[in-house]
Amino acid sequence: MAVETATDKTMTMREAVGAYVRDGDTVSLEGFTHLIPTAAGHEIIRQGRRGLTVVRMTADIVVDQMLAAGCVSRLVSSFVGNSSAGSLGELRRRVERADPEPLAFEEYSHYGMICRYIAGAQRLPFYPLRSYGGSDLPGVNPAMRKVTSPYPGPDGESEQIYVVPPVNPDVTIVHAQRADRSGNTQVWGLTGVQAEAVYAARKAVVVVEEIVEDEVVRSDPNRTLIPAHAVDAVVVCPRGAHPSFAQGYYDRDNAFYRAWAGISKDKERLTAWLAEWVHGTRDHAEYVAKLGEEFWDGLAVGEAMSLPVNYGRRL
Amino acid sequence: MAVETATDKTMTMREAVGAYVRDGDTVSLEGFTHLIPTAAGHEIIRQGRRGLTVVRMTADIVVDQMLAAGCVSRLVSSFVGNSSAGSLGELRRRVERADPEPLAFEEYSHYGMICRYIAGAQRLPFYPLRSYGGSDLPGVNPAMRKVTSPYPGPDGESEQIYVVPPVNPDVTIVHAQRADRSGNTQVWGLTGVQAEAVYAARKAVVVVEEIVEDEVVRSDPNRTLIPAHAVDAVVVCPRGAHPSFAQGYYDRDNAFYRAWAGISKDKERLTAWLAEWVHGTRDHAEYVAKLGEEFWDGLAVGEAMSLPVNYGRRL
Amino acid sequence: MTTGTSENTGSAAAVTSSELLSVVASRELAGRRTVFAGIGLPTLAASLAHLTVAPGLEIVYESGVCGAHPSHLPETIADAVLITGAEAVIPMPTLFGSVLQGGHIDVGFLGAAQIDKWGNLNSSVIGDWHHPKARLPGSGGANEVMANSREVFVVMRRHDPRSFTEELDFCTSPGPDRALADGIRPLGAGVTRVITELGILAREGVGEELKLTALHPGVTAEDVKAGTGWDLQVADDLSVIEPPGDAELALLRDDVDPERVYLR
Amino acid sequence: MTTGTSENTGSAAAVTSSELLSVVASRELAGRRTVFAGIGLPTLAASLAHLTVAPGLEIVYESGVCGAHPSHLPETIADAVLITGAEAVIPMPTLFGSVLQGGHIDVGFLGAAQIDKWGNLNSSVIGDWHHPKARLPGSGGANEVMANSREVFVVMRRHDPRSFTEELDFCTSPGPDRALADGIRPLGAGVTRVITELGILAREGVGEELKLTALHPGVTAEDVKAGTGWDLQVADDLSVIEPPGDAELALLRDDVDPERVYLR
Repeated sequence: MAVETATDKTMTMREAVGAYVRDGDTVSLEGFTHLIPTAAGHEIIRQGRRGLTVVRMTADIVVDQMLAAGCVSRLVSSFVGNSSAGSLGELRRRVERADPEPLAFEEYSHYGMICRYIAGAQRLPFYPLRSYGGSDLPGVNPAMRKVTSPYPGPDGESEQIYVVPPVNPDVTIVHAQRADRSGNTQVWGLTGVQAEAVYAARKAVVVVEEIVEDEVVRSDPNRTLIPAHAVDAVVVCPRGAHPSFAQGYYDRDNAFYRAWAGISKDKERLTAWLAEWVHGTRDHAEYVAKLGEEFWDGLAVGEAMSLPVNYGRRL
Repeated sequence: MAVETATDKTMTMREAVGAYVRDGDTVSLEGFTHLIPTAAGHEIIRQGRRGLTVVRMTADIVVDQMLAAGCVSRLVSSFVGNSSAGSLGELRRRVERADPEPLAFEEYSHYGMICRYIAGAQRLPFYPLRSYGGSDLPGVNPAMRKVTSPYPGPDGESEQIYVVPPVNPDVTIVHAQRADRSGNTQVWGLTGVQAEAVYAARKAVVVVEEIVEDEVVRSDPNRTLIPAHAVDAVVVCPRGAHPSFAQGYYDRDNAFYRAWAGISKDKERLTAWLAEWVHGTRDHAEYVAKLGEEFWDGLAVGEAMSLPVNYGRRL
Repeated sequence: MTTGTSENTGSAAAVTSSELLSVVASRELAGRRTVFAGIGLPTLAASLAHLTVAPGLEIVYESGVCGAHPSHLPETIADAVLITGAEAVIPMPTLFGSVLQGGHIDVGFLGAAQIDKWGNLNSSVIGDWHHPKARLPGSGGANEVMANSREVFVVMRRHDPRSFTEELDFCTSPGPDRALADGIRPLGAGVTRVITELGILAREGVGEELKLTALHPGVTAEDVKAGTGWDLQVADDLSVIEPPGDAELALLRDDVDPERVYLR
Repeated sequence: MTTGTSENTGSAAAVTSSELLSVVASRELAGRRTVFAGIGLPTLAASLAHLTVAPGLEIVYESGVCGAHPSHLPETIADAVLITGAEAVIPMPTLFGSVLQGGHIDVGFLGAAQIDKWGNLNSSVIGDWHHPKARLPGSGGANEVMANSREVFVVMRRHDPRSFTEELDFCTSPGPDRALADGIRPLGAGVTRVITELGILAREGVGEELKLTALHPGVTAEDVKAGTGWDLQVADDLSVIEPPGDAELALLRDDVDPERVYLR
């Protein structure tokens, strides 16, 4: 019936960051431990963006790198640590000593961040959640407010609940395993809050391990976490989530996570690292090549294929 | 590492309805056009439950049948029609003429119902939605109320929004393609609001086309829409969604939808239909057998298999 | 395209009501990107627009299907053929929350039992809600489609004063004027086009009544006013609707609905 | 099980702090069905409990993994080995909204930099939030785990007055007493067990302070009071904790963490 007229939204990372990330923008980078859009963060550093507000649940290595490169003036996050592998050196210098400059920090909890994305995606003025009662967080984050329920609580009395406001990033960037050229994006393994972060954004860039033919995506439409209508650009960038992982593609580089505590603690080492690995590479392909095939062999994963399901065909 | 100690929650439909549906209960039956738990509705009729509050977005044939059988005193719904194939005769008699008895009806919209399930699942006192402004629905449904946002709107003024209250059914019954014995339930094709309806409920019964081995479910954990911890009973009931369909298993019986307008319009025909097809069959297996193999051949579907994805294996 | 009317042109001689409404509705979708459509005329109109005036058009179905590529014409919004081969099938909370309420729908298609001059719709009851003469299906997703689409097209098979009424028996899906009066800020314009066998009524947004803007050949403004239960405004630049052309009809009949599931 | 202490029994001679804490925590999970646990000691404790006192126990991970069957001991809550072969991997909104806030978690495990007598926790800052001496990672999901689990277990590696403090520098994750004072109705009991190398502090719910209820062999109540920054209440029926037994240690060392990823 319908003729194929899908729009090709593929572009290079340089083009995507050039087109969709501007100085002063609010930029969401999502991916909960899995599929962290590191390569996109590196390209933002290469292009020298300034004054960004970064929104990210787990502000980890890529955020520390963007902070060190001077891209970020405000951070909205619920966890500012290097996973369980130590501290983020630059972040701590910025927050504890305003060194080399202050960092505005809006602190949330994980679910608070999730609810902000949901509210943003669903165009809601606020989202209620059963967190924060008695916490000191609302005292340092005036965006956490209370609403009285119009229904009586279990005890018949009126009931209060905290709410958080929507977040609507200028652009959300996520990493995924695969997409078609028009942006139908398939993710498996941990899916985090990526779909909500994309729907909340004015523009969305999806970075993928690979572009696949339409038939691959359409063989399993339930696997499409982000439909094409929510996507503005598709960037092919294999291994773009390193040092995090891409389920079924490559494993997590735990050694790098552990190393980051030391690198980031020493500003000179950190600066040298950025010079060598980010400014010193033209793009992520060079970064990948510089790490070398032997390195990547160490993160290779074997096969554990899903069993197919039948979507059925009218006879 | 962990030893296998999964609980076997399988039981017959008779046992499940006997154990989890009591007179006067609030029962949610979900499945949006796809995977409608018809066989469960029929067993509720067979067991002669009375005074139920039925919660279902699209109150369609199975609800009309339960109404006609005298099981239901209150209906909470957002669409009371026989798909696009005509009217629900019994429902209209109950609502328009209190014949043979009145039916309490709480009218919502689809998203209002969805939000009630979400609020119920998430233990929220209310859920906000951008519906109902200026509608006559709040005038006949006092559960639709307004809340003032604690944040200024786009124009700087305070902003109001409608909210709906949570629904927490005593039991939710859904139909699905497959589950393991402990209740990890996999659904593909239209997934509707089933997961939220299950999480909102005090007890949950999952009816499936087939029980599969643990390895099948675990080969694709993202396909598990409802985890075992939310499920109390698993009932194997092939073709239990007829006349609706199960993607990849059998097609929709459109002829029966069209026939229902005529059957239900005539109370005698309707009573005869129930006597023959529900009271006259011991269980759904008999109903299926009575329809006959030739009939089922007409609803058979061909193969359209999903392409597998790699979840990866540590080398 | 032909220039004749549906009454007197060769290939168009057999133009059915469904074909006429589908073709006219399809033209109104020019340049739109996303349409939220039910099965039947809206699907026909959107599919035809996809082949003609809106090649990038995506139909989003209330069931959660995006980018369907059905092997057969679907009989319901949840037809299995819509799912197999689709680009995405999303859960209903995402569909209604993020896609529709999130503001991703350009045009929503709705039907109704009654419409008033502000484009408010009734699909709940005829008569009093508490003791209805006729209980209709109700909102379904109509209330949300109205509240959250940029604009709404209504296709009405009947154009008579009972359907086009001064006062709705019940307002299921209010346009933005009623929403504002209730203190709720609407997203979109509400109903902007009403397409019937007599012509097209249109309005652009808040504060505007539906106005007769176009007539099918052979229909007069007086005919439409007689079929409308309120004192209908008529546009100064009232135009005549081009009848369905050969190319449009060929696509509709041969490509969109060859089995004539809806083109009865 | 042995009856000796960790100091003087053969197999237990080499009992490490991690082993001690894991074994003691595992016993407290008897009869629980669902535990929300991070990687490290909580995973060890839950995995051991699964093999001993709580055979039906399910570990739910903050990353969205339910019913994991990992081929190797996971190094993070999002380790790829947790996903492959799991029973379910659910989106974070479902995990936090429906599973955790929905009330499906019996026991949440939390760590913290500081804890006070009511079981309120600080994981945000040492010093003033606006000018912190040390910026810590923050809540992550801790605030939600505290607010929504039926009860919370805390494993603290250090038992000293800086960590067990009269007054938190900042309250990231408040127990139900603070929630109630803020007008918010809590779901669960808050912290009910604090497990350290000195012993176990316990409270049952609202209005109760943490009280010393059990000691490791060789530790006195005075030792614990000296390590606690508030005037610690001591239970009348203070008991002595059974040291890790041979069976427990064997399971922990051979089955749960044979590669000694966490049993350093």
